[in-house]
Order: sequence, then C-alpha cells, then structure tokens
Amino acid sequence: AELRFRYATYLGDTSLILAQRLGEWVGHAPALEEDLALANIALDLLGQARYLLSYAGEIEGKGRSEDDLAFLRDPSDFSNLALVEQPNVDFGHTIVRQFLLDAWQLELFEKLQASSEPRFAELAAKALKETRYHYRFSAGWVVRLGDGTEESHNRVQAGLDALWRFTSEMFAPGAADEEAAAAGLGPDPASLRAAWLANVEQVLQTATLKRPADVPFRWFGKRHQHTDHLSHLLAEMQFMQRTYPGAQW
Amino acid sequence: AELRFRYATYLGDTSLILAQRLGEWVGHAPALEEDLALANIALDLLGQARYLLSYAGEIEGKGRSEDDLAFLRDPSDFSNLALVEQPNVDFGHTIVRQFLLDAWQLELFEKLQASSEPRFAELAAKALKETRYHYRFSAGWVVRLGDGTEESHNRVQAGLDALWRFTSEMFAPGAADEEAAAAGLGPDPASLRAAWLANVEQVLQTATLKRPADVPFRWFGKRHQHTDHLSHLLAEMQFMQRTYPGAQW
Amino acid sequence: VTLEQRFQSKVDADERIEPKDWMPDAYRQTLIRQISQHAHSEIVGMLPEGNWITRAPSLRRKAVLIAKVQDEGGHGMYLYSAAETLGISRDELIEQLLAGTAKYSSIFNYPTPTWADVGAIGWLVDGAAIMNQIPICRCSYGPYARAMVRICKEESFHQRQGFEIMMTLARGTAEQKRMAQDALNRWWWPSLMMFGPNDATSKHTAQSMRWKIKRFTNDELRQKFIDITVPQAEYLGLKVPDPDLRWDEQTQHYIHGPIDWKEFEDVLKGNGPCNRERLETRRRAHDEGRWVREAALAYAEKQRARDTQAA
Amino acid sequence: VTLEQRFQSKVDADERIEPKDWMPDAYRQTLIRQISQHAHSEIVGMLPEGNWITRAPSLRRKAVLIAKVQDEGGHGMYLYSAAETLGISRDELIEQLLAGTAKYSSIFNYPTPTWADVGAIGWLVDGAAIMNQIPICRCSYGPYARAMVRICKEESFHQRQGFEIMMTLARGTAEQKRMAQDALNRWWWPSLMMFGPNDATSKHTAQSMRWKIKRFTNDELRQKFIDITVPQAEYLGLKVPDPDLRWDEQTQHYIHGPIDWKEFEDVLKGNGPCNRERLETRRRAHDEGRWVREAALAYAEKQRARDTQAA
Repeated sequence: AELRFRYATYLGDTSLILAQRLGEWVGHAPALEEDLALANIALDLLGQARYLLSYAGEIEGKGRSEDDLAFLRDPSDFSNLALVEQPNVDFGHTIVRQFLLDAWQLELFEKLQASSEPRFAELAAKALKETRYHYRFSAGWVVRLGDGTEESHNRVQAGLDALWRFTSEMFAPGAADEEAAAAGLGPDPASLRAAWLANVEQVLQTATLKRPADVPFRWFGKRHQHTDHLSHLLAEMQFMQRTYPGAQW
Repeated sequence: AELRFRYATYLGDTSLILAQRLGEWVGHAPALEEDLALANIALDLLGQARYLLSYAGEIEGKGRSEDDLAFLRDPSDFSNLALVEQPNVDFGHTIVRQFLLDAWQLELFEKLQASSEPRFAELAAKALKETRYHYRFSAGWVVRLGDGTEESHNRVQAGLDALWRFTSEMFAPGAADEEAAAAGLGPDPASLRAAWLANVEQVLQTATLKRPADVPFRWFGKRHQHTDHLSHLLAEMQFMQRTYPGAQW
Repeated sequence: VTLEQRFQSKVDADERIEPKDWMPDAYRQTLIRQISQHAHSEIVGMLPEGNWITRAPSLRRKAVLIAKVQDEGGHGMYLYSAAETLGISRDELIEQLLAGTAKYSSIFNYPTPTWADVGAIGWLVDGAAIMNQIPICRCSYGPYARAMVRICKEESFHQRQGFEIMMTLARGTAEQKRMAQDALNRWWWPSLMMFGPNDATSKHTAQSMRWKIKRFTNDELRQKFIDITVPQAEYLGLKVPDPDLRWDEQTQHYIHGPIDWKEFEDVLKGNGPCNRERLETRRRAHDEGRWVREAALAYAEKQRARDTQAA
Repeated sequence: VTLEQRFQSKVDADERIEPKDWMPDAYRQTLIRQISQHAHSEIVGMLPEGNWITRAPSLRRKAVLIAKVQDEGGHGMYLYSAAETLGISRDELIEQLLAGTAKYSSIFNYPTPTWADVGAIGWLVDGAAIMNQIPICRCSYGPYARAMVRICKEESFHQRQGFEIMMTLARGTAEQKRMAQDALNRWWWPSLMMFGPNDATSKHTAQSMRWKIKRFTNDELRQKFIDITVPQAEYLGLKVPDPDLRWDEQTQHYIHGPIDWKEFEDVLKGNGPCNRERLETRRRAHDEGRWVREAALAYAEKQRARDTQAA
C-alpha cells in the first residue's frame, strides 16, 4: 500500500505541478487559440492529478483528501519530476517542457495500462488519449518554432538547452517508479527511454533543432530533490489553504 | 487609542510594503553599488515598520506583535499607500516609486516631529534623517536616468506616467491621517502637497521629465482599497507564518 | 421601396439580417462597435478571475475556474468571428483594443483582491451580463444572435457556479463570511453600472431599439437585475451595501439609492483602479507573443513553398 | 640576487607584498584567479540566501538576512578592489564570470528549498569559509590580506547568526526540527567539499603555500572544520549524515566517511542542481541593468561637458 501511495503521488504530483505552471498562462498566451489550448492541457493534467491524489489518499487510509495532499504538504514531500516545476520563461520554454513531458507520458501511460493495479490501468487508458492530444499540440509547436523564424528557432533551442538536463530523471532508477516496476504496478522507467528518445529525436530533426548533449545530472524531484522554483510555486498555490486551515471552499 | 493604532499601521504598512518590494531587488540590481543602496533603504524602511507596528500592537493591547500584524493580517486589513505595492517592473519604475514616496516622507516626517504623541515624534526624527539619504539616492537617479540616454529617459518617463495616479492618495483626506491631523497626532495630509509638488517638479525639470497630468483616482490603499498586487505580495511574504502558525523563528 | 425601407421592414417582421444582406452603414458600424466591445470584454474579463487560477483554494475550484476563464476566451472567439462577418478582421479589432480606442466593459477594471471576488463576479457580473445578453439572442443580426445563444447558456452556468461559491463562503467560517460581504460591498455598485447610464442620458438606446439590436432600456434591465438579485443576497445572509434600498409594494420593485455616476465616468475615461493594468497586461501578452505568431506564419509559408515544389 | 629571489625572501620573512612591488607573473595570475573567484563567490552567494528575503518568517529575521546578503555584496566589492590592484578591472572580471570562464565556489550551486537552508548556510557554509579565510588574513599580498581581515570579522558574525537560526529550529516544533535536519543532510557533504580535493590530488597547493597565499592544506582545513562542527551538531540535537563518522581517541580527531568526489566534479563542471540558474540570474541582472549603467555614463559625460563649458 505504501508503494502504491508513493507511486500515485509521484505521477499525481507531476501532473499537478505542470497544470499549475500552465495555469499561469491563462489569459496571457501569444494568441487566443493557444490560450485555450494551454488551458485545456492544464485541465486534463489537473484531472489526472485529482484522480491520482484522491486514490493516494484512499490507499493511505488517514483520511487525507486530494486537497490535503495538494495544499498541505511541504515542498520536500512532493515527488514530481523536476522538469515540470521549471518556470514558464517564454512560450518556447513552455512548449519544450510540455513536449518532453508529453513524449514521456505517451510511453508511460501506454505501458501503465497493463498495471496490476486496475486503478492505475484505468487512469492510464484515459490519460493516454489526452496525452496524444497534448503531444500533437506540443510537437506541432516545436516544429513550427524550430523551423519558423530565426528568433523562434533560437528561443526554442534555448529552451531545449535549458531543460534537457531534467530529462535523465524520467528514466533513472531510484524512486517509487523502480519499486513499482518490480511489483508490476508500472513500467520500468528505463524501459521508456528508447521509444521516447527515438520520438523526440525525430521531432527535433524535423524542427531543425539540435539535441543537447546528455550531462550527468543527479538531482531528482522524484527523490524529493527540488529546484528553488517549487517552493515558490507552492507558496502561491497553497496560500489559501495554509491561511484558512480547515475551511471548506 | 484606536486612532493611534490606525495611524501607526497606516505609516507602518507603507514602510513595510515598500521594504518588501525593495527586498525583491537584492542580488538583482543593475550594479553592485545600487544593490547595496536598495538593500540599505529596505533596511531603514523595515526598521520604521517594526517600530510602528510594535507600537500599534502595544496600543491595541491585545498582545499582537509586529510579526502578528505583518504576517497574520489579510490584504484588506492593510492600509499602506497603493503606490508602494506597485511592482518593481524595472529600475526606472522602482526609482520613480521611491522618489515620489521619499519626497512625501520628507514632508511628512518633518512635520510629524511635532506630533503630540512622543512615539510618533521620536520615529519621525530618526526616519527623517534616513529619508534624506533615500531621497538623495532616488532624486539623483531620477535626474541621471531622465537626462541620461534616450532609452533611460523613456523608461523613467514611463514609470512616472504609470505611477503618478497613485500620488493623489498621499494628500487626499478620508482615512486615519485626516483624523490624526484633527487630533494633533500628525500633519494634515493636504498640507504636505505644496512643498512636495514644488520639490518634485524641480527635480523633474532638472531631469528633463514631463510631469503627468493629474487624474481623478479614488482608490486608496489607506482606505483598504488595494490593487491586485498586494495580495500576491502578501501571499509570498506571509507564507511561512501562515503555514506554521504559532512557531517561533 | 428603398433598400433602407426593405431592411427596416425585415427587422420589424423579426426576420434575421444575414452577412450578405444589404444593411445601413450605421447599423453595421453600431454592430461592429457593440460586438467588438463585447468580444474585448470577454478577453479582458479573463484577467480579473484568471488572477485566482494559481491560488484557487481547492483542486475542484481550480478546475472549474480554468474552465470558466477558458469559456470566456471561447466567447471572445465566437464574437470576433461574428464581428468579422461585418467586414472587419480580428487583428484590426485587437489593434483597436490595444491602442485604447475600443472600449470594453468597465467592470473588468476593478481588482480581485480576494477569492470571494471570483464568486461575486460569477454571481453579480455574469448575472448582470446575462440580463443584458438574453435579449440579444433575439437580435436582428443573425450571426450575433446565434453566438449569443451559445454564450448565454454558458454564462448562466457560470452565474450559478459563482452563486455557489458565495453560498459556500456565506455558510463558512467568520473569515469566509467577511470575505463574501466585502466582495458584495465592492461589486454591487459597479454591477449596477454595467447596464449603462440612466435612460434619460443614454444616447444610443432609441436607434438600437428600432434596429432590434437592443430590446430593453438600461433602466429596465437594471431594475430587473436588482429585483432578482436582492432576494439572492438575502438568501445568502449578506447585506446589499445600499442604505436607501427598499421594497416598493406599489410598483412591486426594489427602489435603489443614487448611483455614483461620477465613478462610472471616471472608470470609463480610464481612471478606474485597474484600467492601466488590464491594457498593459493585454499589450504585454500581445508583444511577447509576437515572435510566436511570426514563427507560425513563417512556418506556414515554408510549408506552402515546399508543397508547391513537391507538386 | 634576482628579483624573484628578493620577492621570495620578502615572503619568507612574512613581509607584505604591495601592488607596486615587483612580483612573479605566476604569483600575480594566481592571486587574480583566487581573489576574483572569491569575489564572484560572494556575488553569486547572494542568490541562494537572497531567495528567502521576501519570505523570511519574522521581520527581525528579514532585516538580519537583508543585512547579511548586503554584507556579501560588500565583500564582493572589497575583493574586486583588491583584484584591481593587480591590474585587472572589475568589468573584465565580471565579464569572465558571466561568460562562464571564471569559477566561483560550487557550494552556491545548491538550492535553498526551505528557510532552514538560510540557517545551514550561515552555520556550515560561512563556517567552512571562515576556516578557509582566516589564514588568508596573513596572506603575503597586502590588499588581499587586509580585505580578508574585515571580511572574516563579518563572516564569523554571520556564522553565529546561522547557528542561532538552526538552534531556534532545533528547539522548535517537530516540523521545524525536521526542516533543520533536512538542511543539515543536504549541506553537510557539499560543505566538506568546499575545502577542495584531497591533498593528494590538489594541484595548486604546494606553490601557493610557498608564496604564502595558502597556509594549510585542504585536508587540514577540512579536518579542523569537522572537529569544530560535529560537536555543534550534537549540541543542536541533529544527526550528521555520515554513517561512518566516529571520534578517534588516538588522533583526537573525527574520522569521516568517503566523500563523493564524483558529485564534486559534476558540480564543478556545471552540472550541479543550480549552476545554470545562478549564472542565468546574474546574466539577466547584468543585461537588464545595462541601460541604467549606460544612462549613468551618458549623464556623467553630459555633466563633464557642461562643467567644461561653464569653466
């Protein structure tokens, strides 16, 4: 049960924190169509997070709700991928972050459908459909920006260079996902890499973008080693619940 | 007593919120010298705020400390001038905000030395010395930026255009300061305007800047009518105290 | 019969005017002005509530709020499309907004300092908007009327959500109740002003009614809004901030105190609490998005060139 | 006697070398490298703690923290000045920092996720820095030695403040204690790495000791730090995250477990948790401040021209 809790919060936190970042865009995107699309993705991710955190609360059996888990944990309790807590910076960074994550969720949810735990399998089936849509959007923009103007090419390449180091975490062992794989709850993280990389490389090539070199990067959000951005994000997200403990909204 | 509480929080909140804004600059200013100078001003303002909020807590007699007042009040309880909660934007906006406020504090503290309440008089004498130093810095930069390059001129003029509407609040009646004047606690806000304006106009002229037209603007922070910026600023500032109620730091 | 007469008799017969039909230039201009103002209001209206997306107090409320703000963006899109049928492009309209030459509803120049404002906007602002908009579902101009049918359906959903937020607060802790009352205090009068000036001083009403763009006067709609909303406030246990407000047995209407039209004028002229900020925010989003829009165009052109070469 | 011999005998006699004195070029270059690295460390070091200025949990702590970060900026200024006496300008040095060609202390590439990190940095990082710096107060190069005297005084004040923050947390609520332990867990090993590689692998040590720029080896200083700090951790009731740590009666020293030099190398090469961010932040501040610095120059030139005309 404790493993299922950790695995559910790992996946749930990752969707939640990215939804929070995308929520910052609403009303501020480059055009109305992108505004609506980013809001849509945020809503899907938020839905995944609510499903997973509710389930985590159930398993834990201490009466914690999705809101308790989202709003009353400290940064060091969160186990989201560090990638998703990175700031929006500009539309280029945002799209790269989304693309790298979408491509990973594609592989993850595909395989998670075979989870020995029906609740994970059920989530995966639904989320996979959503992710295909997100991926179409983000990969499409990676290509358009990469093969658009010189400025857009440079900006999206800068986003890629800045964020690439956070991708090793997706496939590295050492957290709930590794144990989950051993228990048949989910795929082995390392097993997702080949398909992910082939997919990403193909899109980057179409986009005329250069894949950054892999670097040794050992600070993993899923092991609760977060960048400075998470505590700021949570301070904003959690403010109401922290300020008015116990209130119903 | 209630009036002294409101007057002390009005002045204290104004110093506190501006100190918080200046604190955002530390480590990020255009050059090392400006970094240190902004930190210095922040420290002086924070000192004023601590003196005034501690005093307000004493008067109130409910055992609230400076920290209780700073960290456990809602935005609508704050009565700082709306000017000081405006975001930093760039160094030009920051300097204009500082200059407009410094020029006002010069007049305010000068007259507040004659307060019938020795605690206000004492604060004013100390703060006046500090303000003279702040004013030298901010007025000096207004002139340098205004009469510097075309870009700096445009930026500081933009700051002035954006912030001028918040200056009417300094001299308008309708809050603790008006009653404080009637009670001999502090100067009549309207009485500060002539000297403030003469001073400001002279500096703007030297800086080759254009004084914006006065507009009717009736939303006053000192009447608890704040812009959207205050609640964001407080969410960040208050996060720790809200999250760990009752802890000592 | 002149074209103008034929047009007017169609309108009189409650037939719809469609984009390809002849219409008087003033009718076209009035519609462009009104539809684009309405579209701009949806877009600018995303900001005051959007301000709370990152801070919504529960995941459910966060999801509902994102969806609502997204709906407003969608309404903006339908309305820009409706305006485009009159021969003006969305880009031109947005330029007017950003240049400050087009108007949007003044209500969105008020700030949202607390979570209760999200509730109050849904309850009061969307409530007032619906009151204004339902008659437009029968507007003489087809594309506008059809867009409005869809919009009204969603708006009334939003209005109920807003009321439900207020109810949760009003039934909540002392702090929540205080928050709700404070929001009502701040939004009540601006909501009444949303219906526009008194009939006596309103300049567009007569012609617009003849054209069936408008079907009720400002004061009629305002009265209707008050009559519906005051009992809702009572149900919530909140106090409407109008000391002169009273029920009039004779007319079976609420009588309200004087509206501060000076405030209305100030905000309309750009001196409201957030006018500068709202436009600034829209301009920044537009400027910072320029390179993205340019990239999309450049890419599309490259694709076209490639297709041509391939063909 | 050659110049070089005269120089070395001065150094050997513990006399100070001053800017106008002859010095070997390698000595000059070593000093420029070391002083500027130190200056850059102060400047970059403002960021991890500065991260908590806006969120400090009491007004007193906020004031103390602002003053501390300001002191670090001040240290940067003295050190840049000391480096300038060796014939290089502050602007050149800052260019090297921003271009990524100059180094700064790797410790500042670690994040500060909680308030306890402010305490841990003061206690451990400033503590280790003092250990490194006190011998430099007797460094052979006069301007560096004098700057260091002033800096060390302030640093030991900071170190005590940091320890006091840790003590308040360690004596506080369960959450505060957890925060303090977590910070110690994260800062312990990086602090040990601050003394640099093992003596066996350190390449600069021998020459620097001959020149009296350095007076103790890395391992000596590291040992001193551990011996002082472990009892402090015990006093706080916190556990040093080293399962191999033990007191050795014979040597009267603590023996520590193996240091992960691979991590040290990774962070040094730019792959620490915040290397990119720290440089990015400094670059952004530099770029966004360019117009301000240009304005100051332009204004100063105009003033000069006016003065000339007036004269």
